[in-house]
Amino acid sequence: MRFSIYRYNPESDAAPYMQDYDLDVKAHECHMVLDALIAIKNNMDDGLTYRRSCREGVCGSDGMNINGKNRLACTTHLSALKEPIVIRPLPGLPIVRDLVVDMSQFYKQYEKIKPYLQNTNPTPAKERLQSPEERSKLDGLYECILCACCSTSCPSFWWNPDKYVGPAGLLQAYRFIADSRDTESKERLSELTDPFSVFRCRGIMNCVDVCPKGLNPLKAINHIKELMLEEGV
Amino acid sequence: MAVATQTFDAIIIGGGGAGLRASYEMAQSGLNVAVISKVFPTRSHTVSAQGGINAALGNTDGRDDWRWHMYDTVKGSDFLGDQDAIEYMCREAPESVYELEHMGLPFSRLDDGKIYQRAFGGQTLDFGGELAHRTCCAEDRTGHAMLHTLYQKNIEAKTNFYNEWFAIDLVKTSTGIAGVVAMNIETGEVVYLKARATILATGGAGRIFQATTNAHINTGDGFGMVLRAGYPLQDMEFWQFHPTGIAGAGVLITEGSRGEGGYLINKDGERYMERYAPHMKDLASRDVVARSTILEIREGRGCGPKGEYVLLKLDHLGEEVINKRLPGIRDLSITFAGVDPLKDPIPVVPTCHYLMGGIPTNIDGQVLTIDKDGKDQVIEGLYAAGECACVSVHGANRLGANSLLDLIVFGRAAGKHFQQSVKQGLGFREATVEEIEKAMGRLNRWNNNEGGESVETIRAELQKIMQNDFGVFRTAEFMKQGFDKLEKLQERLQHASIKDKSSCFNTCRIEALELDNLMATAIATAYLANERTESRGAHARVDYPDRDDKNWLKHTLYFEDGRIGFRAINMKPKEVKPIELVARHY
Amino acid sequence: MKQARPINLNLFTIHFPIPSIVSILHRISGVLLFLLIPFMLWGLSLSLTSQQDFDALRQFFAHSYMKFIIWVSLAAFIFHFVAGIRHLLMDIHVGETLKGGRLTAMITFGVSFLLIILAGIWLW
Amino acid sequence: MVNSGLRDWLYQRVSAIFMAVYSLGLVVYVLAHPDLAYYEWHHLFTYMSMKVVTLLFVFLLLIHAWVGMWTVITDYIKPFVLRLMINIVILLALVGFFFQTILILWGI
Repeated sequence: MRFSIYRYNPESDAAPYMQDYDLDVKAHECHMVLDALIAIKNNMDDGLTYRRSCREGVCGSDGMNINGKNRLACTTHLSALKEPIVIRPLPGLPIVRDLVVDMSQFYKQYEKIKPYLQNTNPTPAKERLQSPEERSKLDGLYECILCACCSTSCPSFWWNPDKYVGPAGLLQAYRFIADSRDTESKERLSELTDPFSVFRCRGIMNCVDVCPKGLNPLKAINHIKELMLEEGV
Repeated sequence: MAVATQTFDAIIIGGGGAGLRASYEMAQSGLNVAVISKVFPTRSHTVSAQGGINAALGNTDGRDDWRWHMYDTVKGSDFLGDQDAIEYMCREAPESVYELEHMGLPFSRLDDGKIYQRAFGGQTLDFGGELAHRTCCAEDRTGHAMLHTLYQKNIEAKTNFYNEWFAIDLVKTSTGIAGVVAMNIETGEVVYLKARATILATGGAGRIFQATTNAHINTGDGFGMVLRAGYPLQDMEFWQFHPTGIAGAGVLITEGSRGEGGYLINKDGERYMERYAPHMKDLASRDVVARSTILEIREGRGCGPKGEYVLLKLDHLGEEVINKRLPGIRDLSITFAGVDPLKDPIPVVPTCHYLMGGIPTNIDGQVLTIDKDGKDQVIEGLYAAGECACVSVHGANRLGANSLLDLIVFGRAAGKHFQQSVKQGLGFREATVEEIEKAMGRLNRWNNNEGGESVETIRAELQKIMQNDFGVFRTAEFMKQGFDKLEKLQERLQHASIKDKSSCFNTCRIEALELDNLMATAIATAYLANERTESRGAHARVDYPDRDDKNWLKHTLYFEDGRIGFRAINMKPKEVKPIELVARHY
Repeated sequence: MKQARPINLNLFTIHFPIPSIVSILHRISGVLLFLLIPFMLWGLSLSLTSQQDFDALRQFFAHSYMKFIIWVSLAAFIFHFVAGIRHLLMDIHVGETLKGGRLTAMITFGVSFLLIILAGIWLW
Repeated sequence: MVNSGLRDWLYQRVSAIFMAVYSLGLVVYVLAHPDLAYYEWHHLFTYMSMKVVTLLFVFLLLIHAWVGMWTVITDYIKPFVLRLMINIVILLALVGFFFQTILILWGI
């Protein structure tokens, strides 16, 4: 199987380039794209650089652009892809080396929305009660693995990575706004009313299209807008 | 060569559940702490934990008692666990879980708004009575929910993060540990991080086996560091094989799937656990289920064209239970086994999952060694918590959902103890230039070695040896062979080399440094597995099939120079009567 | 030795799903319509000034190349209009899911195409 | 220049709805008068209500266009001075259009 992989090492390369590898995926028992990357690194080119950890789609390390679409290497079946398999780093973020991108801008946007539960009421001795209905509002939100597939597929994030929170950050913003145990929803909403943080979303749904966990940031963003309207009007 | 130095009150090595719980405890109280993690913290292996966390809240059953939880844990440990530590863990469990809830962990809920609790292996009411529902969960993504919650709270508490930094070695002085030498993976820069205390929270080392549920990053980095510093590891022969890893892929299918009512069948469609464990059946403890499954496969009742696996049946639970309680494993099963559990059973096989042993610590998380007379001795400035530590609460076999509990309870305990110590004047230790450079020794070796074998060659061989000779069933003959092969491999490792010597995000170098740690872990395992001539918990010897309480009711210790030592098991809980030794039946 | 890091953002290597194509066309048609505002005002002014100007305008618009330009402008207007309605529907949670979004995007294309053809027929 | 995304977002929607209704009305009118004569067309705009509604249409169009263009410009034009100049030009043009519309409508 032929792979065309984006290569760039700042110490030796003036500019990025694409490198081709022909790998016998059967002989190396590769099922997923990550298996193939590992086989290439182990047997053909130990300098090939990528991130990986859990290899089962829950840690979010190996988000990359495979055949034009952002996905996790470890849950993308080779059999589902057209040859040659073109692997590039996540779009829009500065490249550290090969498929490793500098995620700091992405994390900064995540931190901006105060991604932690705030509750100013006295802490009870036992758990804070939450009905299954209230809890179910968090489904589809808390499962995010911060792989950045969504935000780096979003043109609004490409053009304004420093101002637009991006789908991943906004999904988490809504995760806390929607949590019946969080007392700071109003504050959270009012901190997002500027023209960039939320309103750069043009509803193009690239985020929904690529999310490896099947989550829907657009829906969360629309909920945020709706709640702002309720609060503001 | 002068190395740049940065100073903190405490350095936590590892950004998983234990590390983040410890750092949160300290950062919240205003201490200047730094977490160094070789991956961004939410990529740590805690994220993969599925089933849940045990605490005797009694939410589902209406009654529960931490003493029953303690009984189950001691029995599950095959009596190798320290009863004072297990007592502490089970007693602290409810409060620790409530704390997590207050931090925002999105637990699944009961209709009355309390935390939902599911059944799990080896959990009973009334000291071995009916099945208990003790496992709190967030669907089947509890570890993910926990890790993210803890990371989020650390952002709030302004913990310093050194993400994608790799700890090379501890800096050891004559009076204890003075910090750690670590490398920024992105730039290759090496820094001495100096601290009053260093907390190891480096997790497990499942990657010494070929087939493991563990992440690529679980390479026993803490074990290597401790051994190289001259301190011992404890109970390293006890590796848990999880009964239900997806055949071929190694991906975990939570015990919660059996807790919700799923069960294992062989090729005849027989629910074989009824034969091996008539009372608890599929919810017997993991060592029992794993061994029974291997026996079924060996006796020709495995499924599939080669009879290599058994099947986990879930379809009878119905769409609602699966989608509501087990949505994550449904995804995993579809992706990695090509099977939708709503319709078909999942092919599973026992897969290396967890190390019960590790770095010996006391209840406060302080790392222990033994002096010449075999007496416990606290190592100043060094703590350990989580899977890398051996407190020991899991003994010879860990119960499902006690692992997340271990992380939380002892991460917190280490944090609390450290705060106390700082109040009582715990200071910094001054390391000499030689001591700091010593910690860089192996980095220099990898930078200088040329023309040797590759990291992959040695790692693959190591994993093969461990898989074949130190698996679920062990015999002296195979282990001896394996041990000899390992010793030779260890020698070859000294000459191995990497081709890529660049400084920028050199994962090749990181894998090499990790290989040192894998090797150290494997050797420790091999030594102690050979040593223990009995079967207990996860350590099952064909040539010594019975538990031998007379000779082996003790912890084993291994030092890097090959010395072996022993520690007594604590049978003296503080508040309750000791749990008496009995034969284990489920 | 810190050189500026490259960024992978070659748009030709990135796959864009239908909803994003609707969106970019919405944007392009919007800018086009903005640029047409002066012409629209000019036309409005001329059409209301006098019979002669009105007739001159008609004459002018009767040229086939002018018809084509008008048709393109109408196309931009129609597409912007239909895609805008899709936007408004999305705000009230219609077509928010992946499937729904793809469907409304395809409907947007379909309806716009039809209307643009009809506009062409009307013009000629 | 614009500091509330929520307000812009709302203006964008409200103006869109009004404009949609107005243009539909106009389209229906034009279709209903296949051979539209000058006097009919001229007569239509002599009504005060039509003048007001048309002026409102243009006013909302300008707001709609301003929000839209501002968004486009801030996405693609990164140098501050250039962006500021383009925005000023657009704003002046839009204001100019508005006054021109008043002149046209009240010149009838």
